[in-house]
Amino acid sequence: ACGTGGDTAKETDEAAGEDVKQELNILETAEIPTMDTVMGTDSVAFNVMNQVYEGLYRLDENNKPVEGVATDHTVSEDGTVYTFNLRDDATWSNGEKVTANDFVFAWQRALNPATASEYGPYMMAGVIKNAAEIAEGTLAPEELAVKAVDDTTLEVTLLRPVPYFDTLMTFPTFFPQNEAFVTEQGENYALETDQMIYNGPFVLSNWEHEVGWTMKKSEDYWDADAVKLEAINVKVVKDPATAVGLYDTNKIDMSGPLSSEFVDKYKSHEDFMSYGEPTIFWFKYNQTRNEALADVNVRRAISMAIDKQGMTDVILNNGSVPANYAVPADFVAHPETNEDFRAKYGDFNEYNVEEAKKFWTQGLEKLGADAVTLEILGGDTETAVKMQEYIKNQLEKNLPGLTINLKNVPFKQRLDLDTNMDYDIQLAGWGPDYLDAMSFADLWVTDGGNNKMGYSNPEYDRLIEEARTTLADDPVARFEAMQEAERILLEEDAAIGPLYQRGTSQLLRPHVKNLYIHSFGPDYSFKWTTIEK
Amino acid sequence: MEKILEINNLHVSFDTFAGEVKAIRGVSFDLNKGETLAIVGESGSGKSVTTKTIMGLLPNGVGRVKQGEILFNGKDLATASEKEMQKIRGKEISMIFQDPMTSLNPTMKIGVQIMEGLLIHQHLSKGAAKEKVIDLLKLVGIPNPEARFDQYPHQFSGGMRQRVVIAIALACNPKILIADEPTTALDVTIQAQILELMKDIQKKINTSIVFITHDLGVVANVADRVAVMYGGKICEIGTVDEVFYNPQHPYTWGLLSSMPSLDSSGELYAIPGTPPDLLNPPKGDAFAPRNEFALQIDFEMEPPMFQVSDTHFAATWLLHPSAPKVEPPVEIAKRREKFSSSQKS
Amino acid sequence: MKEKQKLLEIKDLKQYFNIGKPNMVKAVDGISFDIYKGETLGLVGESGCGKSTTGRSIIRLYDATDGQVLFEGVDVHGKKSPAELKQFNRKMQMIFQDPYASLNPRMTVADIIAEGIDIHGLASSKKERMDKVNELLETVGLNREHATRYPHEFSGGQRQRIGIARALAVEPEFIIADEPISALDVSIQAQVVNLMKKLQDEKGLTYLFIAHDLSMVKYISDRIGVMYFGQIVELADSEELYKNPIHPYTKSLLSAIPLPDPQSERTRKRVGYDPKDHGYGPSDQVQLREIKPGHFVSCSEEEYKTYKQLNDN
Amino acid sequence: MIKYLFQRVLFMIITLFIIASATFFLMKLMPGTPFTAEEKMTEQQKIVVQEKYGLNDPVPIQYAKYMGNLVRGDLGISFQFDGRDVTGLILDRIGPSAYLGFQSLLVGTVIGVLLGILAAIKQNTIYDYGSTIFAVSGKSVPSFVFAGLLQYFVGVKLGWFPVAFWEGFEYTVLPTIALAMFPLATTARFMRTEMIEVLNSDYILLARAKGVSPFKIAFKHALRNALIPIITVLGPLAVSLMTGSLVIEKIFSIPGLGEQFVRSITSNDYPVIMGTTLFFAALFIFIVLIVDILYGVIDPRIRLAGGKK
Amino acid sequence: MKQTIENLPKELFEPAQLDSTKGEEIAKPSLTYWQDAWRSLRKNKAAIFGLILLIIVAFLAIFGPMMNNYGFDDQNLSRAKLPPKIPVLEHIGWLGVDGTMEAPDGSGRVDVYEQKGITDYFWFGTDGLGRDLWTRVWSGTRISLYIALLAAVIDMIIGVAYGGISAYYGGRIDNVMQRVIEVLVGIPNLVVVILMILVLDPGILSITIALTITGWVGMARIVRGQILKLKNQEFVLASKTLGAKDRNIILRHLIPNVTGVIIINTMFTIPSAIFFEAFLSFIGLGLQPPTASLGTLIEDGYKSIQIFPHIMIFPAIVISSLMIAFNLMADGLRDALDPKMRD
Ligand SMILES: Nc1ncnc2c1ncn2[C@@H]1O[C@H](COP(=O)(O)OP(=O)(O)OP(=O)(O)O)[C@@H](O)[C@H]1O
Ligand SMILES: Nc1ncnc2c1ncn2[C@@H]1O[C@H](COP(=O)(O)OP(=O)(O)OP(=O)(O)O)[C@@H](O)[C@H]1O
Ligand SMILES: [Mg+2]
Ligand SMILES: [Mg+2]
Repeated sequence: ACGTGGDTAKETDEAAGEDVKQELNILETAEIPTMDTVMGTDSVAFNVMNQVYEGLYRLDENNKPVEGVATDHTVSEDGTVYTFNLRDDATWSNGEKVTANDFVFAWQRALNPATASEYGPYMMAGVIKNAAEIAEGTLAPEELAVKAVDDTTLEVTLLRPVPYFDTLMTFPTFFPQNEAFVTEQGENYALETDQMIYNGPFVLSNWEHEVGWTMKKSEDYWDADAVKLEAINVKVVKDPATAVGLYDTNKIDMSGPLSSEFVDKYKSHEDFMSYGEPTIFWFKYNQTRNEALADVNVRRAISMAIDKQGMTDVILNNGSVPANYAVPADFVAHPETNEDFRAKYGDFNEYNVEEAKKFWTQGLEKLGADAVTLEILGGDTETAVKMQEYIKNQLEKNLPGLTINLKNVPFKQRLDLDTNMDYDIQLAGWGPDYLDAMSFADLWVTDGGNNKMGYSNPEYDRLIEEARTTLADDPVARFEAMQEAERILLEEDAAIGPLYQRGTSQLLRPHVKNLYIHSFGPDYSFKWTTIEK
Repeated sequence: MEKILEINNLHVSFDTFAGEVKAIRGVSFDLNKGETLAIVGESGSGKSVTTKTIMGLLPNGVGRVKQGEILFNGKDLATASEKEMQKIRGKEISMIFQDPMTSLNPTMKIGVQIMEGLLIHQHLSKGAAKEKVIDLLKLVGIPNPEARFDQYPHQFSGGMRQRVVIAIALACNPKILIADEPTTALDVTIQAQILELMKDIQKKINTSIVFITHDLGVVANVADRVAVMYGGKICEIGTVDEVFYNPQHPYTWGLLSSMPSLDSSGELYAIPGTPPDLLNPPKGDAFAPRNEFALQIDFEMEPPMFQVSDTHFAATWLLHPSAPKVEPPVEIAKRREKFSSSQKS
Repeated sequence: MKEKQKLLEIKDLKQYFNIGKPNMVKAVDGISFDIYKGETLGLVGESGCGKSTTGRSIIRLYDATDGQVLFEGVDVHGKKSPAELKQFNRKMQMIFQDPYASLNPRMTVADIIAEGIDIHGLASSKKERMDKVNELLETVGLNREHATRYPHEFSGGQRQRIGIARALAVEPEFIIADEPISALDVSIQAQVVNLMKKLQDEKGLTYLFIAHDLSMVKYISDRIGVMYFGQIVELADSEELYKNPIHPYTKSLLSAIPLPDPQSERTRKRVGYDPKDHGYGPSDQVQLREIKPGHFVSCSEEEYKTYKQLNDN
Repeated sequence: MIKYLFQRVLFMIITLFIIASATFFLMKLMPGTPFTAEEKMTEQQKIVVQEKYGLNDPVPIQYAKYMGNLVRGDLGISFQFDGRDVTGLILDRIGPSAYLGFQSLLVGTVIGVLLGILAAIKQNTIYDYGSTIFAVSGKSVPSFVFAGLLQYFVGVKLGWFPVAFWEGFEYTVLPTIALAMFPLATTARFMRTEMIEVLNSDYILLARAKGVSPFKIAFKHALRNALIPIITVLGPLAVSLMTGSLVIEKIFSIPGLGEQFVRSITSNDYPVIMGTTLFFAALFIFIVLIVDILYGVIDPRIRLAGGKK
Repeated sequence: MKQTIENLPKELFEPAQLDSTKGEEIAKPSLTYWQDAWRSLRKNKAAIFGLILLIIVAFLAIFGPMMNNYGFDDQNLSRAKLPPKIPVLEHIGWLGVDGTMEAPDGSGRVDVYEQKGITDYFWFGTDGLGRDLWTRVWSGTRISLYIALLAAVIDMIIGVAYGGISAYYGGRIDNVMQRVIEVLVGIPNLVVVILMILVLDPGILSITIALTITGWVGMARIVRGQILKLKNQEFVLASKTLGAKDRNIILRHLIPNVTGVIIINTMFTIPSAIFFEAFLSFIGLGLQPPTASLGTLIEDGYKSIQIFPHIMIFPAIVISSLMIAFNLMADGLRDALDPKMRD
């Protein structure tokens, strides 16, 4: 598997010049949970799906949709009917054509309650007509407003205009599935490499569960000429130190995210790279369990009492930056001015111990208490635990009378507690599923699926509802409505306490070119990647 | 008579946490060809240590020969190397231990255990060795030896195991057989069988036997000569008749009179007190504190070996010309009487 | 002969182990005998013939499989209230074989001896308890300084005497001595035997003395029972048994004992014993029969006649 | 023998049954179900899934069903890996764990036994102290630290052995060393004590009296007897090694059972937890049986028909 | 020689007066079992070394955190990850406690204290949150010792009682009790512990309980084995013939005679308890931060061993010292408590 390493490159000049092996060696932190696109929920699955399957569009270097199975599309006047034109040279790896019907089948399947897809309803309900009803079981899947006009024409009717609908098409949940093949495989579909077919730039081979897999260049791919990599070898490595060790011994070309200790070690390494992501971590303040948190002053005090800079620089130390906002920076821009979403309001509830103390005293007065004990629910990973330790220390130091109990639990358990709203403060994070501020903005509507903290502000709800519906074809007003909603959320209500926007640091060999890293959906695209020496 | 083993002024000590245990403090004796020398004495008097020293089997790093020599065929075993001893053990001198229950390896077949010595010392082929083993088993009176060859020790009774141990000791026709309490763990009836067996074999192969026991009855049965040990020393040595019928040392007296004979009645003679502490051996005669015939000098000086006859020696000041005549216990007087009367007749 | 009072009657006592399993052992298989007040009954036999088991069944360490043990006419194995049991425990005591295993190494001599006193509440104060302990120590020839010591500091003979003191503490009438001297050095054996004799004279104790060494048994016992494979094969006065052994096993046993007398040893002939020699048929009733007054031998009807005849001549 | 084995197997089944029941009910005590946590799932879907996995039935019925399937050898289907059956998951993962466990057990015991013998023969010498210190430090360094150090220094810095993965013999070296430390230390310590005891026994003295060389004494006479008590320790040790070490597997990226098991626990994957537990328990009981049989092989005094002891 | 023997003064040949009580005297001073054990333990250099080591560690665990002014949770990110610096010793270069460390880019050693303008001394350095490691290590030692001792005590009580009862009564009771153990052992430790911790709240109490639930089995087995051997010993029979009650026999005769084994086994239990806790931390089921044990400290430091080795080395040294101390003491005690091995 080695051969792309620095040592071998020096062997002879000739060899280095011409015959560079187009093979990429990388790591994943877990086994692929599923290769069934409608069942995928996590980055490992999405990453592989993005290389071996293809949707109507795929993301390019700048996270913009470029042609995939579809060459282009038209949108109706009212913005609710999308008609996609599919290329006719797109084929499945078993030789069959990728047709419009494959999309219809896959999407219906994703919504069929019997499939129990998580992301199907989540991504489609409220977007495509009838999707929500199908997911609830009140309508048959066939009622989905998606139509294969002919083999190469797909017509989608939306519930209301969705400005970012084309970027959604890059998301694996919307990928096509070959009906005949899926039906034939039944329960076994996509469990092993011989139980699936591909339509992407690569095909999956040698899938050894829990060990790794290889993605080989697909000769059947319509754009095979653009694909330079012959193979991508992926190994499952769970320990970050092991990953770095493998990088150091030239076994891999990309280290994967570095933990803070290794950033210290490799900061000055020439292969070191660091980039920001549109993922934000914040405190969710549950307003229903502890009366203290129902008070905005208390929430604001807590939001302002943590030195986030120290946290990102010393503890995270991976390119993360302090966040004083609910919609990430460098994510979406104003449709007209092209200014970043953050430009208008900037930061809310910045770190300020004096102010925090003031709000805290007010809060306590109102409560009529001089001491409050709160529980912070958080993850049990090394970094999470350390961060929570830091936060506890900061809060207890800066807000006299506050006692913090930490509860570090595994991810699943945290979600469980979240669902039951069984926490006071929760350290949670959110990454976008599509390229639109709405991916963040609609989280906090009353009784929203992710709210789960008893937050309710009619004004906020109204703004979001408008942005979703009436303002759908007015991008500017819609954008500004969401900005306003964020202001209400943070400035007026301090409903959540943003902590930081995540960054990633890793080691990547300089000879690996055109490896695209995406800010949402799948993490990487290898379609255009080349090895150059 | 031909001497086969000669021990001169042997001193053996053990280094323990508590200090130096002087287990053997100057032991000298000879062993003649074809004879049986019995060593008797109280528990802890140094009988086993003496024989282990002869075999070079003192525990490593703990026990050591401080002084003295053990001459076997002109060679000093006390200074012989482990390699040299390996050649002598089992071939020239072999040994039988007290407890047949523990002296056989429980996880090895009987046949293999007997054969081992043969393979080491006589370089026989496996087949020849096996035949020899079967002969040996027959010799020690184990019925059906072919079947027994492949059995394990737990399938044997105590008496049979002791026979196996004897077979092991006899495998290479040793010149000296040391038997350390070979029958103490056995029943009287089985003991009698084993004793007879040993005597028979001795007649056949003419080995010399050192027989350790504290049972005077057994001594009377097997021994030609007897050495009595007390506190790491030999206090009396002589032919069996001399020691049994004309004992000189008060410890021997005590020993003989504490055994009830079939017609004794009244109180038995009991040696009072406890054995000496070999960590701090007493000054003078080690037996003195328990000796009702002790003289002042017993607490001052160790008695030398006084010669009683050509073959009879005893280490007691009572034999010194200046010593007062003492009246031995009744039991001893009876013995002397019985002996002299039988001598006369 | 003066009138003797029965202290203990053992009637057809049976003690089996591992009943119902393939490795069942009939350790004691139907034995009957009486023990008279003030006497010493010796019990001899080869290793494993059931001597200890007999003793332990009598004192109720095992629940007898069958049979009766009557102590002063009361069945020891019958149902008893705790109080009765306690009473019984006081009257009957035991001395054990192994002087090393029979004393709890973690207890002081005083506590070991006083255990019975404590259990039966025989002392009303600490001082009285200590006095009793000291008295007992002196009785067995030890001194009061020994009270605070631990067993491992004593020699075998001394330990055995501590064991005797422990048994004496509850003032028993009957003591079972299970090979009390077998593990001791010859020169120490006499100490213990003398002590036991002395105590018997002073306190009128009754002993069941178990051993496999006939010469010592003969010395201490008034009567001797010879056991073989869970059964008594001969029972007689000790003099009588020695002079006139009848059962072939007894003869064999007697002939096997080496005596500390080289002259007699040179002439001694050992007699073997093979139970098959009896040639018992299935119809033969083998049981203890009185050949002479007080001399019982286990034999068949036929043998009985021959024995009797031989004896009368 | 046959009867004895039959009896043992019967007992094994009863024990397994109890363990299965105990784990089943313990599992029911665990908070949450695997699906309440799927944040994006609709209520409707949750019901469907719960129905599919039979989680909506009353507990006694679930129990009966589970036991029924168990008897048929069906351990159910994993929740976290859609559609994979538990038996398959375990079988997939047991290979490396068992291989690694066996290899390290072998290496550990062989070296441990040798060290123990050396220490016993050369009692209270520099060899003895050296082996004691080695054994104690082997137990004192947590295995993850030891594995990490090995990986960094021997794997990365020296480059002698691969840093991670499971692709051939050379890949097994570092994890084996890391894992072997514990059995090594344990056997070395036990061996020393046992060996000293055995070497002081009469039959060893008799063997020496036969003129057997010290080497033969140690290996032919003493070893087998000293092994008997060690076997008892080795049994459970073997199970814990063969069932996989989470730590070692994680560090060396070995697809073993230990890691999968812990993950199944943190993700409430009941069928996998249950299946693996039962598998471990069965393995444990089986190895105990093997150990008992081994006793008989090593020590002729112990006959199986005699039952315990 | 002969000459002198013959010329010995006559008065020496007077019969000596024997003191009949003298024969029964015991020369050795009266020592209790424990005094005697202590005496032989004292002669075992390794065990004494272990004991001293343990005392030092325990002393530092108690007083260490008080020896400077930092609290165990005093965070200060501006002084995070400082290497150790000890006054006086800082001048001995090779000790590496001079506040310098290897620069990550390999450009040689840099004085981090100088770089960050810190004038304080951190004897063991600081961790990723700028907490003083000296204080944390010794506070962690307290927790580890606490966990170990508490677990061992409960383990000892349950294990001893269980094993004792099972062995003494034997028969069916023993059979049932042994089956229970088999089931307990059959369920993997990890499952039990994780379930425990899920049912209870994570933290020191549940760790202790978890340890207790599974840890005593070994002890019970060992005690059972010993008591099976002991219960037919003659001193127990003697007590029975005296009419002692079962409870008294177990408490007064049997248990005291297995104390040696119990103590030794406990000595071995303690290191495993410490490790068990460390293992729980490793899989994320351990203590609640900022409370730290040696295990969690090592686990924390292990991550950065390549760049900041001091974070792991100090707790590792302490934990190894503890292990070595307990093991050496266990060995020494085994020899000391075994009457066979005594003088
Ligand atoms: N390995 C040893 N370490 C220390 N002392 C020892 C050792 N072996 C023997 N001794 C001491 O040497 C002395 C003599 O012991 P030995 O075994 O020779 O006695 P013995 O006469 O054979 O007694 P017994 O009749 O009980 O076998 C005793 O005091 C004993 O304590
Ligand atoms: N608890 C027991 N369980 C099973 N068998 C036993 C038990 N106790 C004794 N036996 C067996 O009963 C038989 C008689 O044993 P017992 O101890 O009474 O013999 P003994 O005559 O006292 O022998 P020794 O002279 O060796 O003391 C022996 O075969 C023995 O193995
Ligand atoms: Mg001896
Ligand atoms: Mg007996």
